[in-house]
Amino acid sequence: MTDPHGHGQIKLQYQPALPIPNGKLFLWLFLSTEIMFFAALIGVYIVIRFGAPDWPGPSKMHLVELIGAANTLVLILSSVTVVLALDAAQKDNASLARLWIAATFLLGGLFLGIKVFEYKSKFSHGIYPALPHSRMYEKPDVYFASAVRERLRVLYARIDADRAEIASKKTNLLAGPQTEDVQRQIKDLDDRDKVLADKKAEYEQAVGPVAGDANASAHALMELSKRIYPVHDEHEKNAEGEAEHESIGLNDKYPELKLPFVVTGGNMWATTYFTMTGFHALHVLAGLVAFVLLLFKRLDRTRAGIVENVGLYWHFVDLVWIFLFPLLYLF
Amino acid sequence: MGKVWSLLFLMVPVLGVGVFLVAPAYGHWLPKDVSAHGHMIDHLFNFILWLTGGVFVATEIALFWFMWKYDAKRNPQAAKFTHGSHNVEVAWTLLPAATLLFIAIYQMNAWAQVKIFKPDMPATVEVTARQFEWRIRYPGPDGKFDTRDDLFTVNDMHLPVGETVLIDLKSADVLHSFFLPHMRMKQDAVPGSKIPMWVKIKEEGMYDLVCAELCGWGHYKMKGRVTAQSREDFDQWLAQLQAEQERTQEPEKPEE
Amino acid sequence: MTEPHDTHGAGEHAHAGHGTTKQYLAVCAALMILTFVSFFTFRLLHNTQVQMTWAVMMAVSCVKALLVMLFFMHLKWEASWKYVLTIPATIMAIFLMIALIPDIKWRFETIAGGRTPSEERKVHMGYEHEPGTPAETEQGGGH
Amino acid sequence: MAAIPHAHDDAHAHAHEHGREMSLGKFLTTYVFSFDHKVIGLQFLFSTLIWFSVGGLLALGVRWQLAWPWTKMPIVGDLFFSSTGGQISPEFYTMLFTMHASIMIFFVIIPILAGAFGNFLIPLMIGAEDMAFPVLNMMSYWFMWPAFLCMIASFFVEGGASAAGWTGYPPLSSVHSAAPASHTGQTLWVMGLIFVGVSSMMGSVNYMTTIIQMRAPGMTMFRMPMTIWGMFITAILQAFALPVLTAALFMQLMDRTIGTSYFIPEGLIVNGAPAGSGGGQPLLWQHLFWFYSHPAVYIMILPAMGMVSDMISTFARKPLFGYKPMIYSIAGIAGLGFIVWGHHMFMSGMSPWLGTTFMVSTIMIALPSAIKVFNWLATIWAARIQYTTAMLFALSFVSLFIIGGLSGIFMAATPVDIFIHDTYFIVAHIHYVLFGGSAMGIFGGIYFWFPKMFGRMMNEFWGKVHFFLTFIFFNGTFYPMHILGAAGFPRRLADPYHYETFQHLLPMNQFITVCAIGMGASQIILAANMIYSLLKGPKCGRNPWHANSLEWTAPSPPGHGNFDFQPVVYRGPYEYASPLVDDDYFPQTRPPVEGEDKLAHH
Ligand code: HEA
Ligand code: HEA
Ligand code: CUA
Ligand SMILES: [Cu+2]
Repeated sequence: MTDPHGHGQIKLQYQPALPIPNGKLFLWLFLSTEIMFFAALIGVYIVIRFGAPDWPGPSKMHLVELIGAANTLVLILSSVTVVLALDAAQKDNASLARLWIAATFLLGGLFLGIKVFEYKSKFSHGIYPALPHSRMYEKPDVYFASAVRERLRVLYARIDADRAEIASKKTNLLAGPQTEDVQRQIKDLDDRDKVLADKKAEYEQAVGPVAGDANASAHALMELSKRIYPVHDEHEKNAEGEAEHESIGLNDKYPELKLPFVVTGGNMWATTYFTMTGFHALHVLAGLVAFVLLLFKRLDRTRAGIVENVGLYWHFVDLVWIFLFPLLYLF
Repeated sequence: MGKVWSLLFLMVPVLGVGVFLVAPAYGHWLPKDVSAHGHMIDHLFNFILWLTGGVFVATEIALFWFMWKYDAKRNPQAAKFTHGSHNVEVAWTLLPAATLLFIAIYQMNAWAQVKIFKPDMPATVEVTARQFEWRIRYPGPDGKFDTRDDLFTVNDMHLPVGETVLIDLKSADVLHSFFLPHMRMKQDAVPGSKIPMWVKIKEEGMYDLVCAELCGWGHYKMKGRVTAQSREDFDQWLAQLQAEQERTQEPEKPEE
Repeated sequence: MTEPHDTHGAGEHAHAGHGTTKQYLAVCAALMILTFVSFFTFRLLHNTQVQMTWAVMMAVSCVKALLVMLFFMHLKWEASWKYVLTIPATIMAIFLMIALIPDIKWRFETIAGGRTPSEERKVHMGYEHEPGTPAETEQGGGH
Repeated sequence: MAAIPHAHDDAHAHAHEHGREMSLGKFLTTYVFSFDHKVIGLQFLFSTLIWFSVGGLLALGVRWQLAWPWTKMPIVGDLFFSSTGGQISPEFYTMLFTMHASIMIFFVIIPILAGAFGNFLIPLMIGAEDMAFPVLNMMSYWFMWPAFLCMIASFFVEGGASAAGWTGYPPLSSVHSAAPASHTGQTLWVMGLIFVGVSSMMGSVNYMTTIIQMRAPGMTMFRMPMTIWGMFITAILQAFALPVLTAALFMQLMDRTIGTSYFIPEGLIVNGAPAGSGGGQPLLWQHLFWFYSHPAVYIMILPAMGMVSDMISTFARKPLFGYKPMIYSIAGIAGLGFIVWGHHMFMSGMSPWLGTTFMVSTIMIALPSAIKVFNWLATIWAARIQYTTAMLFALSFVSLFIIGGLSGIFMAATPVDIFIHDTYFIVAHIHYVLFGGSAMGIFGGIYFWFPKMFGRMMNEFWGKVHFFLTFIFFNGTFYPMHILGAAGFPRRLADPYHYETFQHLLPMNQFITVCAIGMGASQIILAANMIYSLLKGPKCGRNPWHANSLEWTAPSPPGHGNFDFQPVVYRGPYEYASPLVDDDYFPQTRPPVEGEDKLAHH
C-alpha cells in the first residue's frame, strides 16, 4: 500500500506546469500559507500596539536588545550553514553536508536556548503571557492595591510563621536544662528572630502604609506603584543619558518580595510578545526535528531535494525573525 | 416532462414577484418610518428592489423560456455549436458594470448623512448596553455628563421630536446592537468604544428598541422602548425623573 | 512534506544556478551589518525621531528579507515561476496588515471609558488634537 | 504525444480482486486508512452527509421555536429538554442556531465540496492516478475526526455546545462569565475549527500541487473542466484565507484558556466579574474572522459553480458558453472576494469611511457573478436539454443563486444594510446562496457522479421526486424570509414576538416551519435512494451520460490508479454537438479528426 505504483498499473505521464519537483512546489505553497499566518499575527500586533493608549518600551519589560540582536545573528549564521549543506549535497559530498546540517542544528538549538533564557528572565520578573500568573497590573487601582496587600499578607504570614516556629523552639529549649550548647542555640534563635523582625519592618517601611489602606487615594497608589516599579520617562532618558534614572524598584531591591506591579499596556505587550516569539519558536523546533531526521540520512545528491526543501523552510523561519526582531525589540 | 419542469421554474418569478406585491398589502413590510433620514433608506431599498426585481424577472423568465423551448424531446435538431461570443460577453460585462457602479455611487450620500457627517453638538443622551438591558443616562439640568445631577433610566428612553438628537452608544460588557426599526437606525455597541448616532424623529409615539446583536442567552429579551414626545413633554418628563431621583437620594449608580 | 516518493514529477530538471560559498558569506556579512544598522538606529534615534526609526528599521528588514530570499532561497537563479509563488502571498500579507490599520485611528476617535491615551503617547503616535468629544474626561464609563 | 501507448493493463479486474479475500488489515488499508483519493473522497462524502442531517435537525429545532415559541417540542422534547418541560430554553435556542450554522458550514458544505468532490474528481478529471501527496491526503481526512469529536463532545459537556453564533464574536465568546452556559462548549468549538482548518490546509496545498503538476499530456490549463477550475481557485482561497482564521482562533483559544485578552477591551465587568486584563480589541476578531469567512462563502460556492457548469453543458448537449470568461469571472470573484469582508461589519462600529470602501468593492463583486449567470443562460439557449435529476438541480442552482445574489445587493448597499442587517433578510440570503446554491449544486453532483463513484445508476424517478419536493419546500421555507426581513424581523432571537413590532409575523413563521419540516423530510428520499442504488441500482458503463471529460473514460468505479490507459487530451471538455463527429459528444481523449484544428476555438 505504501507504493502507489506497486499494483501493476501503468505509470501515468503528466504535463507539469512548473519546472520544479512536487515537493518543492508544495513547500512554496505551504510557505504562502505560513506567510499569511504570521501576517495575521503581526497585523494583530500592529493594531493592538498602535491602538493601545499606552505601550511599554522594550526596556521597561526587561527585554535586552543586544540579546535579540545576537539571536538574529545566530539565525543568520544558521541560514548560511543550511545553504552550504545544500551546496555540499548537490556536489554529492554527503559527509560535508551532514556536518553543515549538524552545525545548523546546533545554531538552531542555540537560538532556542537564548529564547529560553529570555523567557526565564521575563518569568522571574513576574511577566507572563496572561493574567493568572502575571503579576502585572494595568493601572494602580483597587485591584492592584488588593493584590499588593494579598502578596504582603502572604509574605508577612510566612515571616510570622517562621518567627512563631522559632518562638516555640525557644520555649522548648527554655523548658529543658540550660547547658551551654542550649544557651548558644537560644541565642542563635534570637538572632534569627531579629533578622526576620527587621526584615518585616524593612518591608513595611519600604512598601509603606498605602498598601495596607483599602481606601488609599489614587495618588498614593500611583506612588506605591512607582516605588515597586519605577516608571522610566523616555524623554528624560534622552536628555540625561542612560545611567541617570536607574532608580531601582522594590522588586529589584528585594527580589524575594515579588510584589505585583503596574505597567500600563504591559499585559498586551506580554501577550503579543509571547505569542509571536512562541509561534516562531515552535517553527524553529519543527525545523530542528527536520534536521535531526536529516542527520540520519546519507545526504548525497539524490537527497539534495529534501535538503533544499528543509532549507527553504528554515530560511522562512529566519525571514520571520528578521521582522519580529525590530518589531518587538526596537520599536 | 420538460414542460412541467419549465413551468415549475416559471413559478419562481411569478410567485416571487407576487409575494412582494401582496405582502405590503397585509402589512408585512417595512415598519412605518418616523425619522427624518429614513426616507433615504426606504427610497434606496425600493430603488434596489425595482432594479434587482427587473433583473430577477428577466433572468428567471429567460431561464424558463430556454427550458421550455430547448427541451431535447421536442427539439430534434442538434444544439447550436458555439463556444461563446466576444461581443456579447463585452456587452453583458459593461452593462451590469455601469449599473452597479451607479448603485454604488447613488447610495453614498445617504450613508454619509446617517453615519459620517456627525452634527456638531453635545450628546443628548448616553446609552450603555449591558446584558440584558439598556442603561440610559441624561446629562441633567447642567447639560454635562459625569456630574451629580445625571439622570438615569433603564430600558425607557425618551427623546424630543422635531430636533436632531445625538446619542452616544457604549457597552459595558459584550457586543450589542442598538436597533430602532421605525427610525431606520442600527449601530453595534462595542465595549471600549463610544459611538455617536444622531437622528431627528418626526412623529410622536412609542417605539420598540431592539437588541440586534447576539449578546448571550437573554439577547431576545433585551427590549427597550423609545418614547418620542414633544420638547415640552420631554422636558417635563426629565424634570419628573429628576424629582424622583432626588427623592430616592442616591443619584449616582442605581446599581444592581 | 518530504516523503521520498514525491520527488518524482517534474523531476530532475537541474537548477539553473547557485551562489558560490563566497557569495553566501558576503550575503551573511551584509545581513549582519544590516542587523547592526537597525540596532544603532534604535540606539541613536529612537527617543527623538520614533517614526523615522520605524521607517528605517522596516526598510532594513525588507532589504534583509530580500537578500535571504534572493540568495539563500535561490530565487535569484530560479525561473519565472518564482513570481507566481511569491508575489501573491506577499501582496496578500501586506494587504492584510494595511487593511487593519484604519481601525487604529478610528479607535482613538471613539475610545471610551477606562484610559485615554497619555499626552506623551499622543505625541508619539502623531495625534496632535484631542480625540473625541468633550465628555471624554470621564473615568470608568460610570453608570 | 499521440505516440504514447494505450497500455491496457486491466486495473479494472484488479479492483475486483480486492473485494474477495479481505483480511482485516487489508480492509483497514483499503477502506479506512486508505491513501486512495477516491476512498478518501467517499469517506468525506458519507461523513458530511451524516453531519448534514445533524445540522438540518438542529435547524428544525430553531424553526419549532420560532413557530410555536415556548411550547413542548413533539417527539424530542421529553428526550432532550426534560428539565424545561420539553420546551426549548433560550440558552438552548442560541446553541441550536450556532451549532446549526457551524456544522452546515464547516462540517458539511466546505468538506463536501473540497473534501468529497474535490478529492474524488480532481485526479480523475485531470488524468492523474492519485493526488500528489496521498499520505497528506489521508491525514487531511483523519484530521477531521478530532474536529468531529470536539463537536460531538461539545453537545454533551456541561452547559452544552457553543452559543456565540457561528461567527463567535468576542467578548461574548471569549469571556466565560458572558455566556456561563457554554463554558467548555465554546472552547471545543474553537478547537474543532482549528482542526478543520488544518485539514483544509492540507487538502488545499495538495490540490494545488496536483492540479499544477499532474495533468495528463494535452490537458492544458485552459482545457480543464470548470469543476477543476472551481476547485483550484478554491484551494488558492483556502491557502490565503485560512491561516488568518487559524491565527484568530488560536487567539480566541488563548483568551478562553490562559487568560490573555486579545479581544477583550479594558475595564469590562461582565456579569459582575471583571474580565481579563484588557487592552484588546473586539473588532479585531471580526476583521480576522471575515477575512477568512467572506472568502469562505466563495469557497462554498465556486466548486459548486464549477460542477454546475459541467452538468449544464453536458445535459444541454452544447458547449459551455464563454469558457474563458467563466474562468476569469471565477478568478475575479476570488480576487475581489478578499477585499469585501468589511460588508459584514457595516454596523459593527468600524470606521464608516471604511464602510464606503467596502460597499463599493462588494457591489462590484456582483459583476463576475453576473457574467457567470448570463453564460449559464446562454449555454442552455439553443440547446437540447435533457431533464435528468442532475440537470434539474443544476438549473435550480442558477435560478436560486440569482435570488440569493440579488439579495446580496440590498445588503451591500450600506444605507439599506442599516435596516436589514441582522434581520431575516440576511437569513434568506444565506440560505439562498448556501442551500439554493451550494447544496443544490451538491445534490446535482451526487446524482451526476454517483455512477462514477459506485458503478451504479441512481433511481431517476425518485431523484425527480426528491428534486420536486426540495425545490418547492425550499422556496416555501426561505422565500418568505425576505418579507420577514423587510419587516425588520431580527435574526438570532429566541422569541421575537416579545416586540410588538413583530407580533403579526407569527403566522408566516408557522408557514415557514411547516415547509422546513417538509424539506427535511424530503431529504429522506435522497438518503433512501442513495442506499438503495448503492446496493441494487442498475450497473452502468464508463460513460452513462455521454459526457466528455476525462473521468468518464475511466472504469466505473475506477480501480486503483484510476486509468487503465494513458489519457491524452486533445480538446476542451465541452465539445458537445460538434459538427465534426456524428455523436453529439466528443470526449477529450478521442484522437483528433480532420479539420478540427481549423474549428478549434481555444
Ligand atoms: C455561498 C455563499 C455566499 C455567496 C455566494 C454570497 C454572495 C454575496 N453576498 Fe453574502 N453572505 C453569506 C454567504 C454568501 N454570500 C453568508 C453566509 C452571510 C451571513 C453571515 C452571517 O452574518 O451569519 C452573508 C452576508 C452578506 C452580507 C452581510 C449582511 C449583513 O450581515 O448585514 C452582505 C453585505 O453586503 C453580503 C453580500 C453578498 C454579495 C453582494 C454577494 C455577491 O457575490 C452576489 C453576486 C450575485 C448576484 C448579484 C446575482 C447574479 C447577477 C445577476 C443576475 C446580474 C445582474 C445583477 C445586477 C445588475 C445587480 N452577504
Ligand atoms: C450550508 C448552510 C446551511 C444550510 C444547508 C441550512 C439549512 C437550513 N437552515 Fe440555516 N443557517 C445557516 C446555514 C445553513 N442553513 C447559517 C450560516 C445560519 C446563521 C447562523 C447564525 O446566525 O449564527 C443559519 C441560520 C438559520 C436560521 C436563523 C436562526 C436565527 O437567526 O435565529 C434558520 C431559521 O429558520 C435556519 C433554518 C434552516 C433550515 C430550516 C434549513 C433546512 O434547509 C435544513 C433541511 C435539512 C434537514 C432537516 C436535514 C434532513 C436530513 C435527513 C433527514 C437525512 C438525510 C440524510 C442523507 C442525505 C444521508 N437557519
Ligand atoms: Cu444585547 Cu443582544
Ligand atoms: Cu460576505
